[in-house]
Amino acid sequence: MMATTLLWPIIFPAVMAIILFLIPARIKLVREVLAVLSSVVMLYLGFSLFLLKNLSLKTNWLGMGINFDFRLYQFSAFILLALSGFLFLIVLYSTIKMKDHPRIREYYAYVFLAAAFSNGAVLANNFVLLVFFWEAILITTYALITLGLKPTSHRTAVKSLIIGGLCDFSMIMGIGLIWASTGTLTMDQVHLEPYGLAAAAFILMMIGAIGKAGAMPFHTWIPDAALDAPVTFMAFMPASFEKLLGIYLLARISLDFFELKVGSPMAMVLLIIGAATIVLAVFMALIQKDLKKLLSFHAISQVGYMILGIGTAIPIGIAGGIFHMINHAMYKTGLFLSAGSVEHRTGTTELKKLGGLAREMPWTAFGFSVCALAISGVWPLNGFVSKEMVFHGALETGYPIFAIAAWVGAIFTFASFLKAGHSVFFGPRSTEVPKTRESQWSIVLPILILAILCITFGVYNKLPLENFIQPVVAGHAEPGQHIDLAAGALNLFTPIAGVSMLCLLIALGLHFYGWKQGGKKAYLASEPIHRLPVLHQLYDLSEARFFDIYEQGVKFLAWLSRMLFKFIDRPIDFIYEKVVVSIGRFFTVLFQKAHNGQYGNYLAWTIGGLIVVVWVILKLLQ
Amino acid sequence: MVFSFIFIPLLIAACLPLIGKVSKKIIPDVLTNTTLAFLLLNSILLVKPVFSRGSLLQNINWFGELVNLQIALDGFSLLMLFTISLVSLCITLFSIDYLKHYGHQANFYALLLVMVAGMNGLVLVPDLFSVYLFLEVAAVASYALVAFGLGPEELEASFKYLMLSVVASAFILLSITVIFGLTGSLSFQAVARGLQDLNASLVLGVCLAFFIMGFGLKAALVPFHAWLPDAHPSAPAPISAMLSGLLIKVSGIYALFRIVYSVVGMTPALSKVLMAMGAISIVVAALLALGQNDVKRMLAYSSISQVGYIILGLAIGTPLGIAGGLFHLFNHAVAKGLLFLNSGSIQHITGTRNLNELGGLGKKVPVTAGTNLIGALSIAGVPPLAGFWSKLIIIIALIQADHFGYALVAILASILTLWYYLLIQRKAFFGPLNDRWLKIKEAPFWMTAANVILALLCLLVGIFFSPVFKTWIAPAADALARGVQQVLMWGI
Amino acid sequence: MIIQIILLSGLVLFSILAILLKDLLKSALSLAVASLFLGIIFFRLGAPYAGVFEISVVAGLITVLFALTVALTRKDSEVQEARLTRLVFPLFFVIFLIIDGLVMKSLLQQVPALPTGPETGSFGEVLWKARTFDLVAQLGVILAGVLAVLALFRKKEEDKDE
Amino acid sequence: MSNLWFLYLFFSALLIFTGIYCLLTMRNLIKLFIAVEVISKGVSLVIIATGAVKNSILLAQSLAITYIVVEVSLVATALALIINIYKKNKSLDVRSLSKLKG
Repeated sequence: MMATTLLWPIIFPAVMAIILFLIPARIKLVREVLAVLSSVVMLYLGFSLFLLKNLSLKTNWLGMGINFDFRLYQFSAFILLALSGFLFLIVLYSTIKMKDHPRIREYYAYVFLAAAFSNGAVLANNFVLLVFFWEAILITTYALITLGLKPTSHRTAVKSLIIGGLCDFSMIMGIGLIWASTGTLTMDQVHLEPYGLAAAAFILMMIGAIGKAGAMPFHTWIPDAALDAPVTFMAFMPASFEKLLGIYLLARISLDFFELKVGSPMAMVLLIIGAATIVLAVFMALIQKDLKKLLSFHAISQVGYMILGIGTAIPIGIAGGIFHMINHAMYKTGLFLSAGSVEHRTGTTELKKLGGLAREMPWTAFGFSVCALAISGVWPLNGFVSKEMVFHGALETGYPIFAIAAWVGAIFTFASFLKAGHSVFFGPRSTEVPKTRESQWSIVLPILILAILCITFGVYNKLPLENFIQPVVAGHAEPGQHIDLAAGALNLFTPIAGVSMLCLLIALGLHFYGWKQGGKKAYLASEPIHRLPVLHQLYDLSEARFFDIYEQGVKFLAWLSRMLFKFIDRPIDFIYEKVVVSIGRFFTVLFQKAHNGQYGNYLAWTIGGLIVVVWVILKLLQ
Repeated sequence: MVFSFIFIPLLIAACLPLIGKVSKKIIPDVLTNTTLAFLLLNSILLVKPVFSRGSLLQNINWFGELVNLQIALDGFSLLMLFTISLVSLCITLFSIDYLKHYGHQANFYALLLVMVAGMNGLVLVPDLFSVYLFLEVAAVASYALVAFGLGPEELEASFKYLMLSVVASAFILLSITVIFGLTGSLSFQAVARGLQDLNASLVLGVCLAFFIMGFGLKAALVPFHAWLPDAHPSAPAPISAMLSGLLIKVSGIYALFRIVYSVVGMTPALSKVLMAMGAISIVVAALLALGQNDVKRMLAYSSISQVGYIILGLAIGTPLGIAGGLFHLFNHAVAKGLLFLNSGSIQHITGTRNLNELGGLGKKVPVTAGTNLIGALSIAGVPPLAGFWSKLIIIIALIQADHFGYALVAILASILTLWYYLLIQRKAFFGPLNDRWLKIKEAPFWMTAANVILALLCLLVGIFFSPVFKTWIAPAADALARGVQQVLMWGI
Repeated sequence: MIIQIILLSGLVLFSILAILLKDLLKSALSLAVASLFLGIIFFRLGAPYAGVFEISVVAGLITVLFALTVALTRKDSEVQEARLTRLVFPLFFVIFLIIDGLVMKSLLQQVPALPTGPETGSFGEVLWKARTFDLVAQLGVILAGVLAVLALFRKKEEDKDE
Repeated sequence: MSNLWFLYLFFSALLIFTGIYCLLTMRNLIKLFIAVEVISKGVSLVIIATGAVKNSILLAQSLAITYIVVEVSLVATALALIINIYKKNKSLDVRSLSKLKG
C-alpha cells in the first residue's frame, strides 16, 4: 500500500468537515447519512491501517528538521483504530441527539475536523507537526463547547482554551528543550535519560500530555463543560478522544522519548500526580448531585489510574495504564451517552429529579449499569482487569501508599456509582419527570455496543491484551522476561483481588448506610461522607472553587491586572492619552488652522520651502 | 507604435467638441473608452520589445524629411504608461454614468484626453523642455477640469491650484534653462553627458532645489502641498481620481525622479533632502487627514501622505527602495483612484460627502462599501492587499539602508493611515443607519463596475504580487537604479 | 552694453509699475510697455522672431485679454489693497537687489564656458527639425486652453437641458 | 561671455522677485495674474539670454516662442477662471477665496 495512505485519515475527515458544513441546514437526512457513512469509512480506514501496522511518510517541509513526517506503528495504529471507533459511535448517537441543534452544520464540521486533527496528532512523527495538530484540536474543543449555547458556554470555552493553551505552551517549551539537547525534531529519534535539562523537558512535555488528558490540576474546565457543552461533546472529547490522545502522548513520553526508571524522581512525579488525581477527583465526584457533573469528575479521577499505571514504569503497570485508557474511553463514553439518553428523554440530569427510570428505559439502564460496574472494577468486567494491573504495578514499585490511594479511589468510585445508578434508574419512580419511554435506536445502540465491549474486554481480556497492549509494552520489558498479561488476569483469589473486592464491599456498605441516613433517598447517600468534619470544609472550599487553579489564577490575574492598571497602565495611559494623543491632536488642529485657505499663505510656504531646500542643498554640498 | 500614446488622444480630443454637437453622450462615451482601452492594450503589447532590449528610442520621418520627433521608452516610462492607461480607462468607465451630473460629456472627455496625452507625452519625451511643455499641457487641462463644476468652491480651488502651479512651473523652466545654459543642450542624453564632466555643483544645486520645489509642488510634497486638499476634493470624482491617482505621480514624481536619477544622477545630499521631505509629508499629512470630515478631503491628505511614502522609498537610492517606491506608486494609483471614484459613488448615492452625515451605508450599498474597504485597507497596508507589500518593501529597504528613524516613521504613520481609513469605514459604512439613507440604492452599473475592477486589482496584485512585481516593477526599478547610465544607453 | 542695461532697467521698472499701479488698466498697459522693452531686448540679442512674438502676442493679445477682463469685472470690483504693500515694496526690493547682486557676483567665473561654436542653419529649420515635438506640445497646449475656455464659458442653460 | 549671462540672470531674478512679492501681498485677482506675467517675463528673458550667451540663440528663440504660446493658453484659462469667480462672488478679492480650508 502507498505511503500516502497515511494522509487519508487526516485529509478525508477534513474534507468531509467542509462538505458537511456546506450542506444547507435544512437537508437533515443527507447530512446525517453522509456523516454516519464517512465515520464508517473512517472506521474501515482505521481497521485497514491497524492491520498494516508499519508505514511511514516523510517529505521535507520547512527545513531545519521540520519535516512532513508521519509514522504508523502498532501503538499509533491501535489509537487510530480506537479513535475511529469512538467517532463512529458518537456520530451515530449525534444523529438523534443533536438533530435539532440550531448550529448543526458547525457541529459536524468541528467533530470531523477534530477527528482529522486527532488522527494527525497520533500519526505525526515530528514534534512541530504534533504541536500543530495538538493546537488545532484545542481550537475545535473551544468551538464545540460554545455550541452548548448556554449563557456560560463561552466562558467555559475560553477557560478550556486558556488551560489547554497553557499546557500546550508548556509542551512547546519541552519540545524546545528536547530540540536543544538532541538537535532533532523527529519523534522516533529522541531517546533521553530524564536527568537535568532532560528532566525539565520531561516535566514540561508531561504537563502538555496530562493537561490534554485532564489530570489534576488541569481538569477544572471539564466539570464546567459538563453543564455548558453538548453532552455528545463530553462523550467525544473529555471522555474518549482527549484521554486517548493525552495518555498516548504520556505513554510515548515515558516510554519512547524518555527512559523512565522504576522509582526515579520523574516516575515519582507521575505517581504522585496520578494518586492525587484519583483521590481528590473521586471525592469531588462523590458528592455531585448532577449526573453529568458526577461523570465528568470521574473522567478526571480515572485519568489518575492511567497516569499511575504509566508512572510505575513496570511493564504490567504500564500495560494496565494503557489498557485502562481504552477501557475508560469505552465505559466513560457509554456513561456519558447514557446520561445523554436520560437527558434526551427527561430533559434533566439532576439526580434529585430522577428515579426509577429502569422500567421505562431498560436498555439505557442496562448499558449504564454495565458501564458503571466496569468503571468500579467489578469482576469480570474490563475495569477489573486494568485496575488489577495498575494495583499490581503500584505495589511492585515498593511504595504501597500509591496502591492504597488507588484502592481508596476504587471505594468511592463504586460508592458514587451506586448512588448515581440507584437514584436515576432504581428506587421509587420520581414524580418530577413525566412518563417517558426508551430513546431511539441510534442512541441506544452506541451505548449497548460500548456495554458489550466492556464485557467482552473483561471476559475475553486475552483479545485486547494480546492484540493491542502487549506489542506496545513488549519493547520495554527486561530482556528474557516474558510478559503474559492475560494469564490470571481474572483470577479472583489473589491477595490484590481480594483487597479490591473488600473495597467494593465497603463501598456497598457506605452506600446503604448513607441511603438509610438520608431517608432512603439515593441521591443523599453520599451525605454522611460529605458531612465528615474536615472533608466538609474542604468540600465547601472546593465548591467555592478555591482549589480551581484556573479560577484562582483568574482571580489573581484580576488582582494583578487591577494593580498593573492602577500603577503602571494608568501612568502609561496618561502619557499616551494625555501626551501622545493630545500632541497629535494639537498638531492636527494646528496644521488645520494653518490651512486657512489664503492663497498668499500657501505661496509663502512654497517660497519658504524653496529657500529652505536651497539652503539645505547648498549646505550639504559644501 | 509608441507615438500613438500622444497623437491619438490629442486627435480624438480635437474632434470631440465637433462630435459633441452631433451626439451629446453615446459617441463621446464610446470613443473615449475605446481610445483608452486601445492605449492600455498598446502599453501591454510594448512589454516584450521594451524589456527585451532594455529601452526603446524611436524617431519619426515626416514626408521623407527627418524631423526630431524622438521618444524614449524604458522600464520606468512603460510602468507609468501602463498605470496611466489602466487607471484612466477605469475612470472613464466610471464617468459614463457619473457625468450625468455635469453634462457636456464631449468637452469633459476632450479635456481628459488632453490631460492623458500630456501625461503620456511627459513620460515619453527624452528632452527637458518637452517635459516642461507636456507638464503644462496636462496642467492646463487639469485646471479646467478641477473647475468643471463651475461652483464657487471648484473655481476657488482651481484658481489657487493654477496660481501655485504657475509659480512652480516657472521655477522648473528657469532651472531647465539654467541647465541648458550649463550644458548647451536639452535632451536627457546630452545633458547627462554634459553634466558628467561639468564642475558647477553650486549652480546645479540651486537648479535641483528649484526642481524639487517645482515638481514637489506638482507632487504635493509638504510644504508645497497646500493646493491639493483644495483642488482634489473640489474636482468631479473622476478628475479627483485622475489627479490623485495619476497627475501628481506623473508630473511630480516621475518627472522629478527621472531627472534626479537619469539626468543629474542621485547624490547623497539629494537623497537626504528628499527623504526628509518625504518623511515630513507622511507625518504632517497623516495628522491632517485625521482631522477631516469630508471624505474626499481626507483622501486628498492621504494622497499627500502616500506620496511621501513613494518619495521616501524612491529617494533611498538602493534598488530595493526604488522598487518599493515604484510599487507603492502603482498600488497607490490604483487604490486612490478606487477610493476617489468610490467617494463619487457615495456622493452620487447620498448627495453628501460629510462623514458625520453618513453612517450605516454598508447594509444598503454593500458593493460600494466593500470596494471602499478593500481600497482603504490596501493603502493602509493590510495584508494580503497590494499596499501591504509595497509598504513592506519600502520599510525593509529603509532598514537595509540603515535609516532606522525613517523606518520607524513609516511604520508609525502607517498606523495613523489605518486609523483614519478605519474612521471613514466606521463613520460611513458601519454603525447605525441614518434615517435619511433608508431609500438609497447601489450606484449605477458603470460606476460600480469601475469600482469593482479597481478593487479586484488591489486584491489580485496583492495576492499575485510576485509576478506583478517581476513583470512591471523590477524592470522599472532597474531602469532607475542604473542611473545616468540608463539614459546614456538609450538607443544603443 | 549700456543700452542693454538701460533697456533691462526699463523692463524691470515697468514691471514694477504694472504691479504697483492702482488702476488695473494702467497696470495692464505698463505690462505691455514692459513687454515692448523685452521684445527690443530680444531683437538686440539676435532673436528677432521671439521679439516679434513677444511684442505682438504678449504686448498685444495678452494685454487685450487683460483689458477685456478688467472691463468685464469693472462693476464695484474695487479691491482695497493693503497700504503697507506699496510702501514697503521699495525696501524689500532694494534688499533683494543687493542680495541678488552679491549672489551673481559670487557666481561669476563659477560656470565654465561652453566649447560649442555658433549655430548653423535658420530659425525655421531649428524650430521645425530640432524642436518638432515642441510644436506637437504647442498644439496640445492650445487645444487644452481652447477646451478650458470652452468648458469655463459653457452656457448654464444647457446643463438643465441634459 | 559667461559673465554676461549673470547680468541677465540678475535682472530676471529682479523680475521674478517683483512678481512673487506681488503674489504674496496683493489681493486683486487680476493683479495677481499680472504678477504671474511679470514672472514669466523673467523666465523668457533668461531663455533668450542663455541662448544668446551660449551660442544657441536659434534654439532659444524657438523655446521662447513655445513658451509664449503656453503663456497665452494659461492667460486665457486663468482669465476665464477669474471672470467666472467674479460672476459667482461679485468680488475680485483673493481673501474671499478661503472657503476651502482645514
